[in-house]
Amino acid sequence: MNVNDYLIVATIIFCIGALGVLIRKNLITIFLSLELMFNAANLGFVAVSEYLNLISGDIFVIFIMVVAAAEAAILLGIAIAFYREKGTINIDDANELKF
Amino acid sequence: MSIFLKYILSIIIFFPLLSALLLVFINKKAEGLLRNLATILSLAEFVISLFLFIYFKSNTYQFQFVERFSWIREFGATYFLGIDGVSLFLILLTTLMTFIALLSSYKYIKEHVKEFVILMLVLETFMLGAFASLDILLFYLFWEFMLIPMYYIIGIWGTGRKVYSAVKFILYTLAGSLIMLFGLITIFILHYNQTGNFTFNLLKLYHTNIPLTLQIILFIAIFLGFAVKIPLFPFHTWLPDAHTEAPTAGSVILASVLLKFGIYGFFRFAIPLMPEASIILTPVILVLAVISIIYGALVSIVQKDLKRLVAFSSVSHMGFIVLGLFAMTAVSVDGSVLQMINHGISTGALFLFVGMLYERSHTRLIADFGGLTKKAPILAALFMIAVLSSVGLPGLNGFVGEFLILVGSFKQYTVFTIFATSGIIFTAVYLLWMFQRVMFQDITNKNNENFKDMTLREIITVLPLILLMFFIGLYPDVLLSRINPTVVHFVNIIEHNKYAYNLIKAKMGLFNA
Amino acid sequence: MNSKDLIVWLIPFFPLLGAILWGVFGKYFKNYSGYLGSIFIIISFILSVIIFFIVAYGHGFTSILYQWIDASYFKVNVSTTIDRLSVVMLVMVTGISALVHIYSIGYMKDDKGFARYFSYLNLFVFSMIMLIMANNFLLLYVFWEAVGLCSYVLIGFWYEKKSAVDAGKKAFIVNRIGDFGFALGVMLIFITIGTLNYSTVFSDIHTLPPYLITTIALLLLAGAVGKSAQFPLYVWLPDAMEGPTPVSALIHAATMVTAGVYLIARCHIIFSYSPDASNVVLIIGGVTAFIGAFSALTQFDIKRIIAYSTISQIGYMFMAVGIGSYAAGMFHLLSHAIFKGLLFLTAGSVMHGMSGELDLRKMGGLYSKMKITAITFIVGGLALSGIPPFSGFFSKDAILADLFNKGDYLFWIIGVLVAFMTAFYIFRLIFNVFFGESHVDKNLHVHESPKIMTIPLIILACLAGIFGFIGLPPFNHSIFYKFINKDFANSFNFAPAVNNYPWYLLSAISVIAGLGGIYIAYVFYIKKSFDLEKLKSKFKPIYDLSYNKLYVDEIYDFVIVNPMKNFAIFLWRIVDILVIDGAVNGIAQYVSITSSKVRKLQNGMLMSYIVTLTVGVIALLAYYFVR
Amino acid sequence: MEALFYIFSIIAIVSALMVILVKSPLTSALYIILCFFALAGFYILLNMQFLAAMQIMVYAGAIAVIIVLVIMLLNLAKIKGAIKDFHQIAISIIAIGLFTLEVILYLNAAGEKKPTGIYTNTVINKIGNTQIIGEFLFTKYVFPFEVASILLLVAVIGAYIFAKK
Repeated sequence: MNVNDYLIVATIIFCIGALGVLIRKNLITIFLSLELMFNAANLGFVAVSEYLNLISGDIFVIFIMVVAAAEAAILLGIAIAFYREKGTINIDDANELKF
Repeated sequence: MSIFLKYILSIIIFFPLLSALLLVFINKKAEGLLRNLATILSLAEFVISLFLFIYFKSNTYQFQFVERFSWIREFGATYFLGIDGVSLFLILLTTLMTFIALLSSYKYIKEHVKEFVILMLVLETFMLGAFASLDILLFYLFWEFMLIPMYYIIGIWGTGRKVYSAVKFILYTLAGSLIMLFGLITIFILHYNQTGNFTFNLLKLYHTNIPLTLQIILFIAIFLGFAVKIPLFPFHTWLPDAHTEAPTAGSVILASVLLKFGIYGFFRFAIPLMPEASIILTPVILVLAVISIIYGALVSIVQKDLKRLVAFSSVSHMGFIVLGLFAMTAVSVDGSVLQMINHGISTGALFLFVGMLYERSHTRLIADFGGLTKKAPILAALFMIAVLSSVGLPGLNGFVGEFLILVGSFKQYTVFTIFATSGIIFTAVYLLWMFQRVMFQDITNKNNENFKDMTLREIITVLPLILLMFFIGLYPDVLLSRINPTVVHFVNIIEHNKYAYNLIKAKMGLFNA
Repeated sequence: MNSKDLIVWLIPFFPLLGAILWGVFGKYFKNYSGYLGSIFIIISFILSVIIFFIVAYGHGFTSILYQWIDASYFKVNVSTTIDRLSVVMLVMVTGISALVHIYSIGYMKDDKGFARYFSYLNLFVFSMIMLIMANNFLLLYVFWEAVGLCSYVLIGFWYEKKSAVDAGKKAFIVNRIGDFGFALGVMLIFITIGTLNYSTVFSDIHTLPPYLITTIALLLLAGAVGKSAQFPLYVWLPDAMEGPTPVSALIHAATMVTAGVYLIARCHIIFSYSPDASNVVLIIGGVTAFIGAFSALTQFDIKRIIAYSTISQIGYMFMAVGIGSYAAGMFHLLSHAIFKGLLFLTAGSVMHGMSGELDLRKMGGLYSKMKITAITFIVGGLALSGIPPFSGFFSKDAILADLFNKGDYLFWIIGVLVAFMTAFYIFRLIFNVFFGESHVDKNLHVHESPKIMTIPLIILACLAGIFGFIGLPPFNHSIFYKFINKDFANSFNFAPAVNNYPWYLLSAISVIAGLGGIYIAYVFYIKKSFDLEKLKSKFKPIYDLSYNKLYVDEIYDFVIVNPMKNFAIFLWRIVDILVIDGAVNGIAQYVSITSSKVRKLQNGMLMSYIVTLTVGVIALLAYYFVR
Repeated sequence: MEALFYIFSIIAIVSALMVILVKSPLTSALYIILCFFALAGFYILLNMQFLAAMQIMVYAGAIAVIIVLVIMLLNLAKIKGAIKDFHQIAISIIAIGLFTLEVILYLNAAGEKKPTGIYTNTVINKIGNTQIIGEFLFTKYVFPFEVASILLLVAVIGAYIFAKK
């Protein structure tokens, strides 16, 4: 049960998150998938930090949590605005950013 | 006074910019004030630049009035200014022509006066900066900045397909100068590899050793940048469009100053940086120059639009200048440099006159004119002098430069020179024919029945140019004595390199076969 | 600057001053510009005469005003050379100019452009003086062009007339074609000899290989051919008659057009080193003399007849300088200047009296109405025909005698033939205008010209009568020959005289030819013994050829002008707009088409962006492994 | 210990899968909370109890609750995001599969690295992991800490601006 095992688990969760971002159209679900990716990264940080006998990795996790919290606030704000505008949160309807 | 002289170049460069800043604070509606103030400030600028002429030491090729400050230390970029005999007169030409262009646009520019005068002054700063820079990064910066005001001047105050022309102008020149940038940076890096120092200092970069093959590639790259600006056949098609649609002041500046940057670039950068390559490629460029001369003249003959005609005549005249420069004898280069000034004066004057005709009749088609001499004798007389100066009539300025170019090029490039000389016939054909159809014969267009002669302001606008035409034609020594040391030094460098180049070739056995 | 130099520089100064004054302040001078201008020229004339005597009893000298161009090794001064050749020309030019100026006061009276006219005229005199005095080739070239310019503005003086402006332009451009050669010649001289100063060039020219000397000579000749209206560049001169008649007299008869002869005489050393070039001069002269006379036979415009006569007479001079008889050529130049100036001025007087009519079919019997004009005209005509004791006889016979004695029989025959034709056409003109029945419009009030016009005519007529005696045959022993030939002493390399027939034998032949021409003209036009129309139809091809001036204008239009124009249009329409601009715009279009396709990639769908992003990341990682 | 690791692994991976596979956002949210708990378990296994607590408090407590709140607010529980675009799913699965493969390959290829720090488990246990993190956070990382606080402030204002009508 060395660091590699943790990293493999982190990789799997990260990829599941990425897959979720790619295949889901629901804004909320995509957001949740993003959070999964964040957490996978966190797990990696902590595992490596423990293996290398460092603390910096753990500190990073705390900052990532802060960023995630901020992101959650913004994204949910956007979700509300978007829903109000379109009446849906399907991101295929957010297609105005083109040519 | 000594401090003034020490920083005179900076003062000259940034005075117009400060003037423009001052004008920013003036009410948009006070058009008369804006115009007068801008004109007076540009006149003041010209007067300041005359100090350069007065204090210029004519017996040395060294750069004078040098200023040097660190700018971006990491890249070795410096704020490095200095002028020699060639840039001296180009700077004087710039300040004079800006003044005249502003003076000429009192009636022509009716909208957005404030923006116009500010742009003109800003443009002046950039042009002066580019002429005085001895740091290639600084030069390139000014060189590119120059396009922006010109783009707006053509695009906003132009006529007809003005946006098309403005875009064509900027894309053409930008395409050329980006390729040129590539070349300059390569030289910069080569210099770093050889010496371990980052520097954009032109005088140091002169000593860079560039392998011959790379030199040729780089020369072609930089050549494109300058050739578009000159413009040399076949990169010239932006010029007629830009000239035709630009307002008078824009055309004047474009013809008198902007085109000179191409030649100046060759003189200052391309040839000294890559002497061997320029020697090898000389025949190619001379062919283009001769084609430009004859092609521009022939196409001018059949033009129906006055401005387009003058624009094509520019192509032809600039061909002469390129010929003189690349013949690389002291006499021909002297002639080239002199002819740069002459072309600025003559073609600038021609555009002024075309502008006056346009202001009165709102047309530029030659067929719409005719018989104007009867109504406007002063205009006819002065216009005639400008035309003859452009034709290269002896006694006026154009002749001296043209003849020096031809006589200097004759020995080495006899065939090219003979073809180029035939250009003097065509020049007479198209300019005199144009003049005849515009000014002589009977009035055919009813609109011209009330054609007004020149006003005092207009006479003042062109008079300096007319006087200069006579002055340079009769006493060119004032210019030549200052240009000559620089040119002789330039030619010596080339000769030296030619010698070295021939040695290499002999060693490589290229001549043995 | 000593007094000699001062006098020299004052000669061109006065005309220049006049040109500037009338040019800039013409409005304020009005008619005074004419009188003052004439006085200026007379002053110049007097100064020239002074210089003439200084040189005649002393030596030639050079005088430097200032250094004009100093570009590295190319140095040129504004300086003069005063020698026998130039003083003779100076006196002639200023003298004729003074007379023409005075004449013009009457002729141009009431013209709107009076001051402008005198400004141009003074400018011309200035340029011509400088052309003569120049002491290097560049300065010569400068004023060579300057007189061309004056000719241009003066031919097109009445700028409302399209034909006048066209003629001016044609003159300038045809001259430029010649000058093209001239300029190349000057450059060639500079690069081979290293300087443009006459003295050095002439003393060093023999060091060059012969082919170079010949090339230089031929290039200079090109300039001379253009300026002197010789074959094949003579087409501009007949058209140039659109200008005011005094201008034709001064520029297109007496002074400017003979500059070519002057040039060859000036460069006689170059030409004497190149027999081939001299032969070309001879041939051109012969051909031109014949063509000019032939074309003059059938014209109806009196000025055109005289213009063709000028072409043909300059052909004589070219023949003379072509065989190395420079003194004879110069002599004919001077006497021609006098009698041809006289003919033009009298023609102007006729025009003046006829309110501008030029067609000789609408004249006749004018003798009784304008006696002075008629008599002076006849004097001029006799001089032109080479009838003794008028000046033309002496000068023409000097040339013909040299031609014969040097063995150029073909050209001697041409010369005699031309003399015959000359006498015919000029008396055809005289008989038609002054004698016979009148065809003048009844409403026209024909009158003699005012005194200010007739006095110069009388002076010129007297000159035409007595001038020839300075070249009294045998020419080699005459005053003129002795005076001028000092300058031509080093012209050698020419074939020496093979014959030495006494001059009176040869003269007799040419006089007989001249009298024959007059007689035939008399038979044709006064006695009318032949039906001219019948004769015309019988020799129709030849008549048409002559009447249409050998179709040279049409040929030039067809062979050179139109193809050139079409080529220019082709360059503009096809090469410029279609090919180059097409390529440029094509590239732009290609870019915009491509980008309009590429921009579809940015479809606004978040998902596709993310997929692209992921693929990019994968590719980067894959690259890491592959590396 | 090993058994715990595998249990947490299975819970984490399965719940992560459920997050992206279930149709209802609300269910997704609940599954992700489960996943967060499993990750917290990992942190305890890694001897970082403080982080585990943070994980539960911030993620499971705060963020997940906000999400659920939003879902409720917008009444999204009923909206079922059906997965229809199979083309895209195929590409995505292939891409992610490749990606996973690559990362794992990378992990295998990466060489062994020796521990460099001094904070072994014994040291941490001796001082206490909360104290160590606290010391680091307020000494060495105090500037990022302050920046993070500003970031949060900005986010709050931003969220307000976005959500405002």
